[in-house]
Amino acid sequence: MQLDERSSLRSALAAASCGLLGISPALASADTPDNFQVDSALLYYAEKDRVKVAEFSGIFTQTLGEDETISLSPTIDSITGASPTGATSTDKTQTFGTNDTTPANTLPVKHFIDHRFAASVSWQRPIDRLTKTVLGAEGSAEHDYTSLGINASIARDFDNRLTTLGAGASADFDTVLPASGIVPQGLAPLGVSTNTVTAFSTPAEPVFKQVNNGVVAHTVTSASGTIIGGGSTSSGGLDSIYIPHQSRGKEVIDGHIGLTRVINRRTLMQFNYGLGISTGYLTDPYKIISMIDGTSGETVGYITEQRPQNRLRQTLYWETVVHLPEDVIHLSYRYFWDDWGIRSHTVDVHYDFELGHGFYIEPQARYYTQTAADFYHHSLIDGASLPDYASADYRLAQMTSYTYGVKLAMPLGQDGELSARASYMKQTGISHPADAIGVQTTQDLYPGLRAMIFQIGISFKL
Amino acid sequence: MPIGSRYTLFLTALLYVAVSQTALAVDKARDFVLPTDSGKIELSQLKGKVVYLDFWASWCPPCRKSFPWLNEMQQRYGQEGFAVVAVNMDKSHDLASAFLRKFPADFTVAYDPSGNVAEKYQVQGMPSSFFIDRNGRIRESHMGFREEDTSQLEDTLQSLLMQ
Amino acid sequence: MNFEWIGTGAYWRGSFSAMGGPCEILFDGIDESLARRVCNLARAEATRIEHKYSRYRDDSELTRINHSHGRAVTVDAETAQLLDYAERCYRLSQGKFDISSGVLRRIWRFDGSDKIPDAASITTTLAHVGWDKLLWRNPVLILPADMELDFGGIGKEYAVDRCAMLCRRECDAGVLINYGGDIYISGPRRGDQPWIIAIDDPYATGKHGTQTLTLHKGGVATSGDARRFLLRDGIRYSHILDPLTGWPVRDAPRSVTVVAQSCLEAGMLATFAMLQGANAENFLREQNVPHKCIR
Amino acid sequence: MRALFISVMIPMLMLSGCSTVKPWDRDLLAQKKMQLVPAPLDNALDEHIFFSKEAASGGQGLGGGGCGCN
Repeated sequence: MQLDERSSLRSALAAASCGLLGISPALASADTPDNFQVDSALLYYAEKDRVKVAEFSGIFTQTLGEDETISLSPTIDSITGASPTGATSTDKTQTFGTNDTTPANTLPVKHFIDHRFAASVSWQRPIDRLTKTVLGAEGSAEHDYTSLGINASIARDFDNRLTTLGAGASADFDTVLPASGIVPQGLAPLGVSTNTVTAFSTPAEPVFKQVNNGVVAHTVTSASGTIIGGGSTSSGGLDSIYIPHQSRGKEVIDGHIGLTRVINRRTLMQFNYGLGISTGYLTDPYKIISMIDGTSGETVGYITEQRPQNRLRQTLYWETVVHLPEDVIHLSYRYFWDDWGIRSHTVDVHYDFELGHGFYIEPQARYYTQTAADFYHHSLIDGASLPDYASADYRLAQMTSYTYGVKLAMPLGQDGELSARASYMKQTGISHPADAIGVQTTQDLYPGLRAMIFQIGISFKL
Repeated sequence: MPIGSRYTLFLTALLYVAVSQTALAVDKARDFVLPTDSGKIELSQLKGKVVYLDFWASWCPPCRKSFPWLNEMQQRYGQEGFAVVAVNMDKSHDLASAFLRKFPADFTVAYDPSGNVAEKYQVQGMPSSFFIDRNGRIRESHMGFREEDTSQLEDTLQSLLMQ
Repeated sequence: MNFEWIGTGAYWRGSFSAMGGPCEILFDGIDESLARRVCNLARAEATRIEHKYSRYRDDSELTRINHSHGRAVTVDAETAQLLDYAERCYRLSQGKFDISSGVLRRIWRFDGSDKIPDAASITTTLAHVGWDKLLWRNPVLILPADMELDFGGIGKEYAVDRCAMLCRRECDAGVLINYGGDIYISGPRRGDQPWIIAIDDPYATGKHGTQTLTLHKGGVATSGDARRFLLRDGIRYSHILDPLTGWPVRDAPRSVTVVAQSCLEAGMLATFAMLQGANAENFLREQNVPHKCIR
Repeated sequence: MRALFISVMIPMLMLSGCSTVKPWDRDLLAQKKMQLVPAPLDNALDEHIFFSKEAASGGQGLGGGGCGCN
């Protein structure tokens, strides 16, 4: 035994003897610490005079083993404000039911409050050194919409990890429960009369209440038009009949294949092809369409919208990441087309100015444009034959959207990050379409949208 | 080590069966000279020792995980003629030294920023490790580093030390 | 088992034979029934360990390992801990303490005669000695066919410490455990008085040695045994064998007694000292443990 | 027109002759901000806004490899 390490030998021997007898001296545990990654953010989205959304979202990831992680992502939204009903503004006041009127030259909107709770779980696991799989499930619930879904994907590296081929699929089963309790008949007129559904009450107040003192809110007809219940609002009216909340189902199946390729030491590229099929109730129960007089362009009535029962969507997506001498640029292009006649281009660029020591500024810009759906109409001519499908929802109109923003980030501890982001989004469409008639030419038939988005985020490892 | 005794054949066969990674044809390890933090190192100087040649970089997470194990092996088998040579591939030296401050290495660290030695050994992935026996022949190579591989690696190490 | 009150020493004493020799447990400061019950428990534990790791019993765990003919053997947690400990001592002693060196006793007979084995038989036997020749990966052990393990250097001390833990758990009296010279004192006698231990004097075997040791708590172990040696051409070969050379350690002291935290640690330090041969005294001074070398 | 579009794009990439990047030359690619989706949470929040304000959706499949590590 080397003479110089004698005293350490005794302590080593003492430790060994204690070890054997189970009286182990405190030993620092050498195994790798379980690491638990937290990403969370608060976002505030505010449209001018329209919808405001406050959202909290987080991704909590626990490492289970070599390349194996499980992550849980909860999201809570609260949405308030006014959303366009689909009716166009006109030069007269418009009434949509008791104490629900819109002044002249103003866009008819519907005020509402909604809360959404969503959560998704995702489990990533390697099959072998080169292949990893991700299995996931998600669910979300609002007072008038619930959704449950599962997804799975697999990715395999080739050519010494220079190339990755991936494929994935997801299936979602959604249920639409209109606040009015009634799923409106598509393209059906909605006037103020006893035998049809009168105007929609605000979601917070269901059309029909089962109450013992016989209070009945509105006269209600079933989809086939027969009167189901009704009566006076005061003492001792008919017994109220409670109609179970009507709902409709919707299935969304999505699949994608992708190729990721290292182009050179500084450049990485990805190509994805995506295919999606939605079937079932795709209509928005709250949207209506203005019926106008063929000559004067005056609004004479409204009907509910009706969209096709299925939709086939396809996307081609290309993204590249390039590491410049200091900075990093992310550039992506997406081409979207579907069998509703919508063609869309999206270009998105993030430029990451490295300031050193983990600080960076990231200006972001996004250009989006889409053509209108075949069945989009800003309004319909009263008396003309109704098309099979029609909707006045701005989201289906021809539209262009610009988004500019900047993200600032600073390091937090070992691998954490504090970040703040602000961006401005502007949507513009055709305010004065060629087919506007009479009075409509004086109205803005596509008011568009302006929104500010503020986000603060924090991420760290435990 | 008595050659040919029933025991050696039995043990070596067992180890080769248990260890499943790609074993290079048993060929001579190419010699090289590389700078270290204290002078130079030449592979042929280590003749007679069992060498664990490891190519790593500071930016590669599995490499980071291998350091505690490499330290332990160097400590446990050092006196029996075992040497870890960890070849760092970082482009800049101070990236490597920043790493080594956080994850100290009790073994020899050599620097090959241009990648010539990695080229000679046809390194296919990071980290890559080569077991070189006492007479300088590559007996096994291994790509990647996973916790569950360590017992196999130690078995290979013990069997090479016995030869 | 014999259980009696020792008036002169004023303590209860249980005596039995185990671990291949005389064993005794002394209790001070508790009543007879508790002392007797704890003594029985300790005796059962000592017997269990002896049966499990005895070379002479066909059904022992050690025999199962020694007759595994090179097949991989999975051992239980206790055996695994003992093997880990043996490996640790092998490394700390640079191979001098090796539990696979037991086979050397086939060719060495320490009966005071002058029969020294010839070099050839030493070399062939050495071929079957060496911890590095077996493969120990907890809990699997592969012992080559013609090799044997022997817990001689650890077994008895381990039993003493295990029984001491058992006594501490069962009662908080001062207990002294003495298995054939390997001793552990779990606590002082009544009134915080130390235990007094006589050290066997190899020159006057059997008579009470003049040397005594007083101790409140700790382990005491003695290595070296006056009765087992060889004498040839004036050279006295002690029964401690160096597994690297296959020969007895030259100029080793007749006996070494060490005091340490546990009996295991004391025993191992005493064995390491003996393996140092002429250098035993320096080694023990370096470790700064209370010790006694008799040459 | 669609089929043509796809068939042109994929081979064009292959011809662009990307040099094989040695495993030890992937230091830049290993950085977090070089991932295709460096900030998954920001991405999810944006996708949610655009999904509810536009007709088109989807496109981003899944993260890609590119790290030389094993």
